Amino acid sequence: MNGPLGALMEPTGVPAGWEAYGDGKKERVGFFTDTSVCIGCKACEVACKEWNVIPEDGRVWTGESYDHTSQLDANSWRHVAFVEQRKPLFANGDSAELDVDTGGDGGTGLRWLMESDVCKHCTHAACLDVCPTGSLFRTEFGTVVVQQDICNGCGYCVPACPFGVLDKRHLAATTDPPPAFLGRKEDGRVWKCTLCYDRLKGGHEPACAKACPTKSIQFGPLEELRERADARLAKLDAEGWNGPRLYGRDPDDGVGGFGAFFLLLDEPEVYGLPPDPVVTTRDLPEMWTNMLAAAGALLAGVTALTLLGGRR
Amino acid sequence: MPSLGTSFGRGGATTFQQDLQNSDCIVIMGSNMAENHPVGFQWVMEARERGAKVIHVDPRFTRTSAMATKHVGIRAGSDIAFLGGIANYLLQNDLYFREYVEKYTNAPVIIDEHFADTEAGDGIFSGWDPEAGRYDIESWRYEGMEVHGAAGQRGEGFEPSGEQSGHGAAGGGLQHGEPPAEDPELQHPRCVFQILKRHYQRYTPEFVAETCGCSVDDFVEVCETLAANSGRERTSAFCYAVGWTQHTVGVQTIRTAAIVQQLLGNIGRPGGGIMALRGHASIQGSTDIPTLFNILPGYLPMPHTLSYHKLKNFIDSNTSPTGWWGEFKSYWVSLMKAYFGENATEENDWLFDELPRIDSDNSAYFTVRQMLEGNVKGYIIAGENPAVGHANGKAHRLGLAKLDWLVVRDIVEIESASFWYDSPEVESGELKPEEIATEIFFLPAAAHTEKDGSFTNTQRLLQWHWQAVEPKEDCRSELWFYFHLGRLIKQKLEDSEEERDTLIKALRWEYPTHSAVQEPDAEAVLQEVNGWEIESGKFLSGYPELKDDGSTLCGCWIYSGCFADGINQTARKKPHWEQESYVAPEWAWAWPANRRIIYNRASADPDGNPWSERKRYVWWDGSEGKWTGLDVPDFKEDKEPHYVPPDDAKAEDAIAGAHPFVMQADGRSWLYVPQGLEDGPLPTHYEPHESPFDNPLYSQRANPRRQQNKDLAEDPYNPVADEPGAELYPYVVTTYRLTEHHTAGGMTRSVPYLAELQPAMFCEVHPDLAREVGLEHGGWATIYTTRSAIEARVLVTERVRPLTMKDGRTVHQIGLPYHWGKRGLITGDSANDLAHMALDPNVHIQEVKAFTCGIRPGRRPRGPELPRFVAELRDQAHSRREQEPRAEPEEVRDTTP
Amino acid sequence: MLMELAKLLESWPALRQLREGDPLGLGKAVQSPRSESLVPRIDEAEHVVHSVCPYCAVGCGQLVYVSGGDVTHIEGDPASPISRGRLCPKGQASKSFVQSPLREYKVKYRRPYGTRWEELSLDDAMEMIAERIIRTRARTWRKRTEGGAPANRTMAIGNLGGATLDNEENYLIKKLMTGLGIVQVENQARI
Amino acid sequence: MTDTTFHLDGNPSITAAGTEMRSYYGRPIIKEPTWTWEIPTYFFTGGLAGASAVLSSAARVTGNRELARTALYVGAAADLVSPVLLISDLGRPERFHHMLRVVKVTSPMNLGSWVLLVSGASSTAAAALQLLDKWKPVRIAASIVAALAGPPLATYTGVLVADTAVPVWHDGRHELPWIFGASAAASAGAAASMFVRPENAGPARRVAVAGVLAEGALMEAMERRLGTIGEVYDEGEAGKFSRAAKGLAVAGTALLAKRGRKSRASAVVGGALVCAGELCLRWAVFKAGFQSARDPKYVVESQRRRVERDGTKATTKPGESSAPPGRGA
Repeated sequence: MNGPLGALMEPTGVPAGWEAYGDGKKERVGFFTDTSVCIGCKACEVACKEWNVIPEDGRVWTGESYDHTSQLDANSWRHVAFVEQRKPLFANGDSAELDVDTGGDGGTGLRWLMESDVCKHCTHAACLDVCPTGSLFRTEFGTVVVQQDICNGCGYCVPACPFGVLDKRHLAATTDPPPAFLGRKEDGRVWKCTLCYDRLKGGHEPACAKACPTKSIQFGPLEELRERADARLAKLDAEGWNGPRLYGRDPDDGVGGFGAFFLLLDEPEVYGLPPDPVVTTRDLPEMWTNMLAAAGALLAGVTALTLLGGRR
Repeated sequence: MPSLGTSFGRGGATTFQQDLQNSDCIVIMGSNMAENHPVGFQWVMEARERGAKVIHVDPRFTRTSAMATKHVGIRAGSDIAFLGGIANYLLQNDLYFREYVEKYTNAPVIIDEHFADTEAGDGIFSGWDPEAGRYDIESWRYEGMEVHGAAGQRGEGFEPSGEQSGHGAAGGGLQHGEPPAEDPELQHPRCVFQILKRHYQRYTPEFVAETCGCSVDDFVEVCETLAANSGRERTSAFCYAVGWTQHTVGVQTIRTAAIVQQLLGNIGRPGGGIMALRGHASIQGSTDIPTLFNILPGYLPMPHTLSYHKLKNFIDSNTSPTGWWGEFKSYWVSLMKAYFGENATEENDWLFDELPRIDSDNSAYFTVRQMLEGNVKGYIIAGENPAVGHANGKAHRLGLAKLDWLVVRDIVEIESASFWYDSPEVESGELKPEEIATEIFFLPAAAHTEKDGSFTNTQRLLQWHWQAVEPKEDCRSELWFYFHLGRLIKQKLEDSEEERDTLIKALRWEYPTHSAVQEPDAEAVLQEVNGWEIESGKFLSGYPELKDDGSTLCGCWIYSGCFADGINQTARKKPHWEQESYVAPEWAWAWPANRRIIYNRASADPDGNPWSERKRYVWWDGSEGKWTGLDVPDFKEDKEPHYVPPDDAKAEDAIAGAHPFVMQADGRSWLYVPQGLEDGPLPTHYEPHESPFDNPLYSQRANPRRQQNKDLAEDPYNPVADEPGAELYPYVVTTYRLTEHHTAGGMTRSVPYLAELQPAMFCEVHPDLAREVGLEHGGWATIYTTRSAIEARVLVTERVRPLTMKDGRTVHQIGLPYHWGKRGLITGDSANDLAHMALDPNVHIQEVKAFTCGIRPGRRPRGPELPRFVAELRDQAHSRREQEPRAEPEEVRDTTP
Repeated sequence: MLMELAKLLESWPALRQLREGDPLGLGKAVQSPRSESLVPRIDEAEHVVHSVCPYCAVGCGQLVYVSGGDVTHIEGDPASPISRGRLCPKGQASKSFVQSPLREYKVKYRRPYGTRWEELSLDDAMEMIAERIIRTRARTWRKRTEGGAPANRTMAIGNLGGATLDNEENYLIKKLMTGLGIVQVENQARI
Repeated sequence: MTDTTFHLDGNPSITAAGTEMRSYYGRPIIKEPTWTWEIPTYFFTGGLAGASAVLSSAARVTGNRELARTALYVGAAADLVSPVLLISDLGRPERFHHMLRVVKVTSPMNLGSWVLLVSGASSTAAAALQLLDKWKPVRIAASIVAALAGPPLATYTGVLVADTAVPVWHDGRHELPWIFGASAAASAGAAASMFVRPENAGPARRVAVAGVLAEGALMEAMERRLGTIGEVYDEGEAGKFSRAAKGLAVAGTALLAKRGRKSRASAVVGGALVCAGELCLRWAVFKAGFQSARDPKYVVESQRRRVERDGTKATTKPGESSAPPGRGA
C-alpha cells in the first residue's frame, strides 16, 4: 500500500487534482487575511451572504465581545472573531504603545483582536480527500469547492476538516429542494466558502475581499500573497508589534500550506484555530495497510477458529 | 456646523476623506470612525501604513481605538478641556505655526475694550442677560467695528443666531475688508492671540488630567505628537462626528478643534483640515438644501418674525461688504425666482412680504413641546424615526399621540408609525389605542435603487444615483410624494381668494414627469437647483454668474455649477484610475465650485509658494499669473498673492491676496468669533447638562446658554454634581452606534443579515462597576434616569474604563448603543428613552453623548410598574434636591458691560 | 441507445479519473457539468446602474445589478475614488435592505381611535393628506404674531426628515413648505 | 433554545477572559460529526455482515452446513440492512448513488461503499441461491467473494472514523480497525451462536469469545496509549456505552463459554448479550468522537504537545524562515 498508491497520496505541496486541468489550469489564487488591519466591521460576512444567498444564521446574543456569529458554519462562510485582551498592541513599550492608562499608573495596554476566518482551501484538503462522491473538488484555480448538485450530505467532510469549516445545513432548502417523496424539507447538504468560484470564473474577485474596507482580506495569486505576507510580517516586526505571525503560509505545514492564510497577533487557538493542523489523509496509506492487516487477521482468525477445533 | 462656518467661512468639512492618506497625524475624537465610517476609514489606515500617528481620544476603547497607535480615554463631555489644553500647550510652549497664525488667522485683531472673558466673569462672558438667558454680543466685537447683523436690529429683538450664519457660511460681515486694529506682533493685551492665551492658561496638563480623567503623560504625548506633525513640512488632521456635536457645548467643542488646527496651521492644506464625518447619506445635503426651519437653500436665512420686516433691511443686514457674502442679494433674488418664477418681481420685493417668518427656535424639539402642549396638529415624517432616534423618545411618542393627523413615510413600519399600538407607553398603560385621536397615514417609500437623485456626502460631494428598478405597488419616492402633494394642494387652492394662499399659488411647481406612476424628473429639479439665465435658458456655471436683478434663477447658490453646460456634473463617474491625481476632480461634483479641499489658498505661504515641497497643493504660478495646483483654487484665479484691496473694494474684491478665507469678511480664519455664536466667542469648558461634577474652573457649571425645558413635565432632569439626589444617578452614560446598525435601526433591524450581527440591546460596563452593583456578564441590567428606564444585556468589558478625576474621585461610564426599538427582526429597549432634551443653543442638538444615570441588575419592571419605578426614584431625587436647591450663576449673574 | 450509454459511461467520473489524468478523482475528473459552466449572476444582469450607498455619509459608490425588473445584486463600485469598490456591512446589505422581509408595499391607514390598520388606496391617501394640510393650515393660519410682526405661517404643522433623502427631494420639501407657510421643517442633521 | 451566552468562568470581564483564552470562548475548533444513530448501527451491521461471510465460508469448508447457512443468512441480512441505514443517514438520500460516481482511494467512505456493494451483492446473491438451492457454482463463487469482501467491510469503518480530525478517532487509528475487526468477529460468532444448534455452534462460540477477548485487550491498549485524549471513553455517553459494552460482552461471553455448549437458551441469551455489547462498543466509539470534537482542549492540547515536541510549520514568526514562495501556488 505504501507503494504506488502511497506515492500517489504523498503530500507534495502541490494541490492534487489541480494539474489535471492542463491548459484549463489557472493561477492558484487565495486569500491573505491580515488581522493587523481588520476593523471588525463584518462586511466580509455580509458580502459573502449577499453574493452566495446564504440563509440567516440565527439571532443570538452571545456575550462574546462583538461576535454573535460565533463560528464558521453552513450559514456563515466568513466569521469575524473578536478577542479583547489586556495586552498592548506594541510589544516594546515605545511611544507608539497603545495604552488606556487612566491615572498615570503605568497603564495596562488593551488590544482588540479581530480576525475574519474563512475556509483555508488547503493544499492537501482532508474534506476533499474524504468526500466519497466527488462533490468536493479542486477547481482550476486551486481552490476547494463543494458542488451542490453532487453533495449527498454524507457529512464525512465535517469531522475531517481540521478547522471545523464544513457544516451541514439543517435549514430548509432554498435551492434544489429534496424530492417530495422523502418528506424532508431540510437542505441536508454541506456548505462552505467557495472562494466565490462563480465570480472567479467571471474574472471577479471574491465578494468578501472586494468589500473589505481596509483590505484586511486580500485576494490574489497565492504566490504573490505569500510574498506580500512575508514583507508585511517583517514590517510589523520592525514596528514592534506584539506577537505577529503568519499562519498557514508555509507549504511545509500539516496541510501543505493554506490557500487562505493569515497574519495573526496571537496564538492560533486564541482565534479558535488549531495550532498545528494536519490533513489526516496524510496517514491514510499507513491506515490502509493497517486495515488490510486487521482484515487479514479477521479472515485468518475466524477461519482458523472455525477450522481448528470441533463443531461443538 | 456653525463652528466650522464661523471659524472658516463654510460649514462643511474642510477636506475630503481621500486626503487623509496624506496626514502625518490624525486625531479622531468625538468619532468612532472605524465603526461608523468603515469605508472612509480606509484612508486613515493608508496614512497609518505610511507611518502616520493615529490618535483616538474617546471615553470608550472602540474598534477605532483598536486601530489607533494611541488611545486616550477621557470622560464623556470633557472634550473642550482636552482640546483647550492642547491649545494652551501649543501657546505656552511656542509650538504653534507662527507665520500661519499671524497671516491667516485673526490672532492679531484687537477686540473691543468692553469684552470680558469667562476668566473675569467666573464662567460667563460679558453681555450675559440672566433675565433673557442669552448674551448681547456687542462687547465681543472687533475694536472699532460694528457687529454685523446684530447692532441696529437689536431694537427689533433680533437674536444673532449661529444657525443663520450657520452651516454654510458666517454671514459674518464686518464692515470693512481689513480689520482696523491689529497688532502684527501679537503683543497687544486685547489682541485675539493674547486673549486666547489668557483664556486657556489654566488648561494645564494637570488640569486636563483631572478634568478628563486621562494621564498627564498621555495628554502631553498627544500635544507633542500633534506639534511634531504640523508646520511647513507636516500636517495633521482632525476627524470628528456626533461625539462632539451631541452636547450642550457641541458647537464650541468643534470650535476648539478649529482653534487648535489654526494654531497648528493645518487648515486648507493636504493632510490637514477638519473632517466632519456625517452620519446619513445626505446629511450635508439636507443642510445645504435644508430641511431645516431657519435656513433656505445655500444657508440663506429664513426671515424672522422679529427682524428685517422689509426686504431692503433684510438684504442690507445679510450682505457682507466683503467676501462672497457681499453678493447676498444675487443669491436671494435668484432663489426667489426659482421658487416663484415670474410671480416674484422687483416691484413686489420678490414676494418678501409674503414669506413665512420663523422664531428663534422652531427646531424639532421645539415642535415636540408644541405637540405636547397641543399646538401642533399635523406632522409629516419622511425617513426619520423620532420615536427611537430622538432624545427622550417617550416625550416624542406622547407628542405624536396628541396630533390630529400624522403622515409617516418609510421603507418599513417604524416605531414612529406604530407607537399607537406597540410603544412602551401602550405596554405601561400610559397610552391606550382607543383613546388616541391621531389619524395616521403610513405611506411606503421608494428605496435609493428605485429613484434618481443626488446625495451630498460628508465631504460636500454631490453624487448622483440612478434608478435601477421601478418601485413596487404603493412605494413612491419623496420626490413623487411632495410633488404630487403640492400639485394637489395647488389644484385645490387654485381659486382661493384667501390672502394666506398667495404664496402657495405663486409657487413655481412644474416639473416634467415620467413612467407609469408619473415620477417627477429629478434632473429637472437639479437643473433648477443649479440655475439658469431666464432669458436664454442657459445653465449657469457657478454662483459668480448670479444676478440680483431677477435675470437669473437658482435654487441653491452654493450648488450652482452642478449642472454646468447642461451636463449633470454630479453624475460624473470617471474612474479614479483614469484621473490624474488622487483628488479625482472628475468624479461627481463638490460644492463650492468642485473644490475638494476648501480654503486651499492656505496651502501656499503668503507669497503664494507651497509651504513645502512635501505639502504642495495649490500655489501661485507667477509665469501664468494664476493660482494652480491639484485642486480648483479656492481663490479668485488671477488674484495675485500680494494684492491689496483698494478702499472702495466690495465683496470678493475686498479680500487681500494673502487672505485665504474668502468667505470671511476679513479673509482670515477666526480663532475668536466675534459674532455668529450664541454661547461665546471662545470655547470654554462647561460640564454637561447632567454630570456628576462641578465645573473645576468656574462656579458656572454648565453652558449658561444651553436650551432647557425647565417647565416641561415630560422632560425632567437628574440632580447633578453635588446636589442632593444626584447620588441616585451617579454614572455617566454615553450613547453610540455600532458598525452593524444604522441610527434608529429602521434601515438595519429590518435586514436579516444585519440583525443577526448585533441581535440585542446591550450595555458596556467595566468589571469594577459590575462588581459594585452586582451586574453579571450576559445577564440583564436596568438603566434608569428621571425620564425612563430600559433594560439591556450586560457586556462586562475593560474597554469602558472608570476614570480617576480630581481628588481621586472615580467615575464610571456606561456605554449604550441606541439602535433598538419595539419593531424589526430584532427588538430591544431604546437608549434614547433615557436621554433628556437639553440642547446646544446654536444648533438645537440634544446631549446624548454625556448624561447621568443609575444602573441595577436584572430586567426592568413591566407594564404599569415601569413608570411607577421611574417616578418613585425621580420623586425621591427631586425631593432631596428641593431640600438644598442651588442657584445657578446663569440665573442671577448679569455681565452686561 | 448504445451511443447514449457510451456517452453516459464516458461522463462517469470514475472513468474520467483515468482518462483525464486525475487518478485520485480530486479535480477535473469529478467536476460536474454545472460547475464547469457556472456564470456569475452579475455577468448575466440585464443592466447595471451606478448608485450611491444609502446609509452613512461616506458616499460609497454602488453598482446595482438588475434582472427581470428586480435587483439581483449590489456591490461596491470600484471606480469611486472614495470607496474604491469597498462597502461596509450595511452598504453590502443594501440589496437585502431594499428587499427586506419587513418592507411595506401598501398604504396603511389608522383612523382616529382606531385599534387596527386599515387599507387605503394611495390616491385616496394623497387626497386626504392634502385636505388635512389645507384644513389645518386654514384653521391655524397666523398673518401676524401676537406682537404684530409679520408671520405668514401656520405653527400647527411640521415636517421632519431629510438627511436620508435626495437633494432634489429636500429641495421640493423646503420649497413646498415655505410656499405653504409651514416653518417647522426639520431633519436629522440636528439629531 | 439553551443559554448560549458566554460566562466568564471566574474572569472579571470579557477582556480578562480574552487575555487568558486558550481556545475561542471554549468553542469547539473542529465540528462534531453530523452522523446520527444509523452510523454506529451500521458499523455494527457492517461488521456483522463482513465477519459472518468469513464464518460462513470457513464453516462451509469444514462441512458445517448449518453454521455455514446460518452465518450466510445473518451476513446477508446485515448486508441488506446496512445500505438502508447509510442512505437514511444521508442529508440527501435520493443522491445515494453519487457514492459510486468515483473511485477514491483517499476516501474510506467511497471505498467502503464499493466494498459494501460487492459484499452486499455477493452475500445476498449467495443467500438467495442458498434459499432457492440453485446454481451452486455461482453460489460458491458469490460466497467466496463475500468472504473476501467481508473482512475489509468489517474493518474499513475503523479507518473511516480514524481518517478525521477528531483527536480520539485519529489518534486511535492504529487500533480502531483491529478493534472493529475483533468486534465484528465477536458479533458474527455471537449471532451465529444464537441461531445454530449448540452442537454445530462451536466455531461460532470460539469466534465470539476470541473476538470479545481481543477487542477488550485492544480497547484497553488504545485507551492507555491515548492518555488524556482517551479519557472521553470514561466520560459522558461514551463512558456509559463503553461500560455497557464491556459488561454486556463479558457477561455474554461468559454465558456462551460456560453454558453455550449445552444450553440453547444460554447460547441465545449469551449471543444476544454479546451482540448488544458489540453494538454498544460501536456507540461508545461513535460518541467518544463527538465528545472529543466538542471540547477544544483535546484538539489544542494534542496539537500543542506535538508542537512542543516537533515544532510546527503552521505558524511563521518574524525571523523564522519559511519555505520560499513558489511551491504549490
